[in-house]
Amino acid sequence: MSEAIAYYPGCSGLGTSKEYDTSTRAVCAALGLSLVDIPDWSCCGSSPAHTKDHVLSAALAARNLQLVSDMGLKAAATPCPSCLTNLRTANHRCEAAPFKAKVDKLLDDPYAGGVNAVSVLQALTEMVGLDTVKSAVRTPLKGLKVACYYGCIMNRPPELMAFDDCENPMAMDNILAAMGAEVVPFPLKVECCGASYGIPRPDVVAKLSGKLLDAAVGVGADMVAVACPLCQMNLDLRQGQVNRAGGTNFRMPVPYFTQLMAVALNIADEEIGFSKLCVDPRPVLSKALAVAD
Amino acid sequence: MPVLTGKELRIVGFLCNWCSYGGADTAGVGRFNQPTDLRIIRVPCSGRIDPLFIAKTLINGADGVLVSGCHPRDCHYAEGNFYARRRLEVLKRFLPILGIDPARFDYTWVSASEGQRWQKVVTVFTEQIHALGPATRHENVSPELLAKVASAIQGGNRVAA
Amino acid sequence: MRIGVFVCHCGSNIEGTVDTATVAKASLDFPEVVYATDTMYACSEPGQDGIIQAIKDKNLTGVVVASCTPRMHEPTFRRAVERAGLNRFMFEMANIREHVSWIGRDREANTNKSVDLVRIAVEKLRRDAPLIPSKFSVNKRVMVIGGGVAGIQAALDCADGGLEVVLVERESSIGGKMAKLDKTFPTVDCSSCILGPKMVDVAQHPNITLHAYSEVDSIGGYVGNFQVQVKKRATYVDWELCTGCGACMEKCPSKKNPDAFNEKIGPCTSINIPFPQAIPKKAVIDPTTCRQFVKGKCGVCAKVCPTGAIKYDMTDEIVTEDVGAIVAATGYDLFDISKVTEYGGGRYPDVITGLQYERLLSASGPTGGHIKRPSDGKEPKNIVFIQCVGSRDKSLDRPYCSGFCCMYTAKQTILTKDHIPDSQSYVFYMDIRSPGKMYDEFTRRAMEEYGARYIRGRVAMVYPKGDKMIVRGADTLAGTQVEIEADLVVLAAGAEAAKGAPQLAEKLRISYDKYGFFMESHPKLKPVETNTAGVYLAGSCQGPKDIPQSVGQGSAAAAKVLALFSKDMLESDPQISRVDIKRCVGCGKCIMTCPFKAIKEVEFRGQKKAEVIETVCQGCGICTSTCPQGAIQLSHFTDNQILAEVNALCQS
Amino acid sequence: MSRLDALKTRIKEALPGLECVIGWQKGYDALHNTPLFIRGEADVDKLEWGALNVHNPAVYLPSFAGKKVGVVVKGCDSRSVVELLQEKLIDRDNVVIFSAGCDGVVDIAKVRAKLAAAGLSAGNAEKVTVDGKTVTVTAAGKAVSMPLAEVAADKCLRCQFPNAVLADAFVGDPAPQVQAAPAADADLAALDAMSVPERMAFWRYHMDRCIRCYACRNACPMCVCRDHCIAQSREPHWLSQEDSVTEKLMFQVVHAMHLAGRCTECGECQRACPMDIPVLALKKHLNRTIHDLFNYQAGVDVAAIPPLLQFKLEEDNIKERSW
Repeated sequence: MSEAIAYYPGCSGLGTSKEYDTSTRAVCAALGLSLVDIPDWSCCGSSPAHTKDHVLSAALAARNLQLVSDMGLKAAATPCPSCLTNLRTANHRCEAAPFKAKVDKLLDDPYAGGVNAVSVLQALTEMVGLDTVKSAVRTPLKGLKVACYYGCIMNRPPELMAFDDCENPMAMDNILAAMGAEVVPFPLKVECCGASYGIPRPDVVAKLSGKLLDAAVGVGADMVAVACPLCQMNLDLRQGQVNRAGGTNFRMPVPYFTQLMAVALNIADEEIGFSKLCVDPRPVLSKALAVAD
Repeated sequence: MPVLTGKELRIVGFLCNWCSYGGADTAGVGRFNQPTDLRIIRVPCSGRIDPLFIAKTLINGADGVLVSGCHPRDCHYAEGNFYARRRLEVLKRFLPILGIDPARFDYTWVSASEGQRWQKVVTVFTEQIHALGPATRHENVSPELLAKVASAIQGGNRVAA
Repeated sequence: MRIGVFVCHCGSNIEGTVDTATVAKASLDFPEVVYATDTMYACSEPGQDGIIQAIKDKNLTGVVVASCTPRMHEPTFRRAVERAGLNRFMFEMANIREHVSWIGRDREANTNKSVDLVRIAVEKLRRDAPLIPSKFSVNKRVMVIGGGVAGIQAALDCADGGLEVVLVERESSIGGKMAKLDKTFPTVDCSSCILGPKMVDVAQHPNITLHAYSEVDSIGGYVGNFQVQVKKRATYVDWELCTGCGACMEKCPSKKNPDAFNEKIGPCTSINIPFPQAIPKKAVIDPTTCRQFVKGKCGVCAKVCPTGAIKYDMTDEIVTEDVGAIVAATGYDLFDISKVTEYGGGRYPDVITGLQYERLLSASGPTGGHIKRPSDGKEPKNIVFIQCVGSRDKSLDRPYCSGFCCMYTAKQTILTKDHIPDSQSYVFYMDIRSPGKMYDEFTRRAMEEYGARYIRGRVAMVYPKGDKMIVRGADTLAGTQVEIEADLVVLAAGAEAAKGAPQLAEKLRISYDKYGFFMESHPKLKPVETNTAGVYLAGSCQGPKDIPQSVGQGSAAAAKVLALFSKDMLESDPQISRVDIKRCVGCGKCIMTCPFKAIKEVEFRGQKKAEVIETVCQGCGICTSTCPQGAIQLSHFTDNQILAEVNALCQS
Repeated sequence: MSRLDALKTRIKEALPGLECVIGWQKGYDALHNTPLFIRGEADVDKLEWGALNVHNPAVYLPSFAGKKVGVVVKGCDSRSVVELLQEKLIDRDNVVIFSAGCDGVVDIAKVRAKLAAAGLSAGNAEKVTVDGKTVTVTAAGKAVSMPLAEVAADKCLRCQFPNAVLADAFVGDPAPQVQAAPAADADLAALDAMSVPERMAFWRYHMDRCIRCYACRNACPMCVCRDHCIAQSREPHWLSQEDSVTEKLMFQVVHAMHLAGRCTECGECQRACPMDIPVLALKKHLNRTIHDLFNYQAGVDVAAIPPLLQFKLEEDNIKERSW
């Protein structure tokens, strides 16, 4: 299998979520999904652009989509749900000709349209498929209880994202189950973690992320698998703040789902990048896998 | 009474009694405003509509013809609209070869409950006909165009090779 | 022909935007029009008298009335011209209300359009011919499809009126949804206590034949003479022999099947009688779970049956019933709550539907009338009711109100308090819809006497936490978010059209709306009639209804059937096709396309010709538009009439 | 044995059981063959076979309904027979079909043009010989040779069925399949290339010339209404007798629509037209539409149901407008 898709790591993929990026690349390579880097890609605009100006935001996203078009590809995958939202929103808004005209005015190279943006999760589900994933497993994640946390924007708004159920998504659950993990039903899988309120209102994040961690403990999860750099940061990096604010004592590892996949696929440690996480999953992981043996 | 010059065009509707005529009634009961051009001829079933009625209407100078019946599978007579769909589609594709813009004819399905859909259909179709403007009859082809086409027809009066 | 034209003001309905006097005056220019006038209300008694008088005074031979839609008053005016001595088909209408005055404000354009519509009507009338209906006999048997409370009422009323009734029920017992209810609002009387006797009456009535566990396979014929093929599904139990003793159910080793009668919150055996009061009280084997069918061996029920009624080799059977009228009373089904993923229905056992809760309340239900939640059998203390799940929700394509949920939820909060005095009910609602005698008072009682806490707002999410269900929603009156820790969540699942309703509608040749509910003939004036003669509606198949409405419709449909059957002969609609035998070349294209097999081939002087079977022809006119030489013409809608209408509009 | 002799032999064998056998004979001049009705053995020797047999003899079959007759057909004519059988206008038991491979027939108008180019009048044609691929016409003592391909009827240039699709007695070797020539559909291509208003002018021009003789209808084997054609009836009254472009065009539309899904493109309507009006183009256009929509071709399968007399619940190729 050698399907190719353009790869848009997003800015965080080069920084705070480097391990998401490296594990994604390694996992896709192992599963025969060819990720092609987009030359000279730029920031999607992130939250600041679309809170300020929809045209500007769409232009920043559309520039990248046009670069994909120039590569002769029809789709791009991104690990980051926020980038995905911007790319898909730009596509949607550009369906209206007057809007697109304004966007094109800001671009040197007008967007020709027709480039689809998907999440890495969707690409793995639809382009690789569960059967391939299952047959590629080397070290099954047997005995590991994982709560899959999708974040609030991965599947929303459903008309725009057009993938999986927006209230009870199952794509990540299915993939990690295929990897041999025991996926626990996690009722808050699309609840908000507090998102970018970490800076202006850390109390809000402490409360919301605390609720998620509490629920994960409640359903007996060993760890919470995530698919979003910002969710990961709130649940992992701010776990100390959560504990201080709520008087709790969580020690919940929060790896990216691609990192857990990489473990099951026997990918090298430096590409998995567990060392970059605050709560190290490795002790829990080795314990769970050892018990299972 | 002639068409109100400059205001209306001649649009003829053929509606089945059970669904679309009822849908037009429902639109009336709901006071859904519509353009006034359309004149409705009521027939029992869209299957009663011989496509030649439409051809005759258009050749005789109507600016537009709209046919509406029950949605497929909902025909009061079970099958009439299925036959109609085939015949009307054939006619729609035949019109341009006669020199009649196929956009002057449309067919659709509106149920007796779909007053709002009827309003939309009438409004959109009427706008479409107004965009096309008054139809030319074969009798009234401009002498210039007639001369041009006639001169292109060569060799025993057959179609120009 | 001497034509009179009457242009109706309809009070100000038409006159408000149409200059009727001008329309009348313009009509005088049309060929053969000798009299034209405007009139205040053409359909009123003085209006009709005026038409009759004019026919006599002016020797009119044809009449055009320009007023409302012919779907409304064509029969009225046809009777009027008939009273004046004309054939009723020497009459045409111009619809200048629904198609003119009500859809535009431009008086000039409306007046002009009205004149055009009168012109069309005049041109059609000039080619009308007197038509004489022929008479045909009526088979005075009626079929009622669906044995819920509406169908039961219709069947009993028809049977009491002396008609033979064939009642067809899809399930193995009649009773429908009402049989599943514990109590009924607003009286809180026991559902099976009031329905049970009616069910027994059905079983014992000498005029009623009941086909339970049966479905309508196909329907042929027409009013007065329908032929209905009923498929009696295989029960694998000979009902002639079965006494309903229940010995088989006691011994059946396959006991863990989801019980459909208990809305799948309790188990049942593979051979089963759904509930103690079932009519008929006969057992049915479910071959998808029965070990004899699944594994090929077991045979316990055959061994224990004292009458030897078990027949594993039974097959479906088709019986034909000839009837003169059909009442459709096929009821409703519930919206699938698992489609609302944020509430977790179908995923979390303690999120259930109102009807499931009804089974928990019922003494004949799976918990014996003790409220025990499905997950762990504990008695719930905090119960949250969520309204409008699959109702009034455009995003789920269910924009309509299901009507009865507000009331049954109020009833359930009252019953909950009765069962568990230290319980607390919460109701998340959008509006409380309680129009009906003693209905609003009943909801007040739920709140004021039984302490149900009503919270106006939608629920965003339901999720489990420990052994509780967290219900998070908005209280829009307080303007806050609320979270309630519930032990049980009850969703008021909306009503939707019964499964298979559109397919049945197609067999009945009646219309249905986009949600699958059957269309009545007129939303106000003909609520139980359909546009197909001899087919009537009762109950929720037409749209969600509560019990009194359904019963009322059952009786109403029965009255319509009795009125239809009060005559020994019916008049056939003479608007049918007729063959001009000289023009017919016998190609048979009309025979091929007729949906009713109403045209047959006959020999005429050694040549093949088509002939219309008068009573079978429904008047669609497909044959007329199929025949190339125009040899078969639909009376009252002939080629010449439609061509005249076209010419009236197109001659410049 | 030549195809003609073989045909004669078979017809002679069958003749005693037949009311008549329809074929072709030499006509009023060397260039024209005309229909032949063989009623006795003496008539058999009048039969002709070859490029001058332009008429479609199937047109006469319905008038013999109820009697057992034979008919000699070319491949194209046989499709009309199939169509008549399919519509139950003739009885399979009452018709015996004789046929042989056909190498194409001439279009007299094209021959006339060739002769005119050589300074000769078709009226003076004395002798016509067809030798393989060449037609030689002698007029006023002068022989003019022309390739058959250049004077063949348009339908022969795109012939799909040089051999009968249905025959009881097929004699001789089958004729080879024809490679469709690009010129075969020039009439449609030319109309396609016009704008819609130009097409209106086109028909206006031609209908102005129409003399309303109904030769097109009378030559059409599928015009089975005959005396009851709605063009002349009052009940129903589709057309007035007014000599207007509109009424004449409407008649052509009636003819074409009545043939939708039935026309085998035998071309008799156009061949019969004394004014050389290209009326076949309308039917060809409809046939193309019918083929695109329903993947159907008339006159090849007796058991087929014509597309406009049936339907599918979901049509494959009809994309309705959404409003």
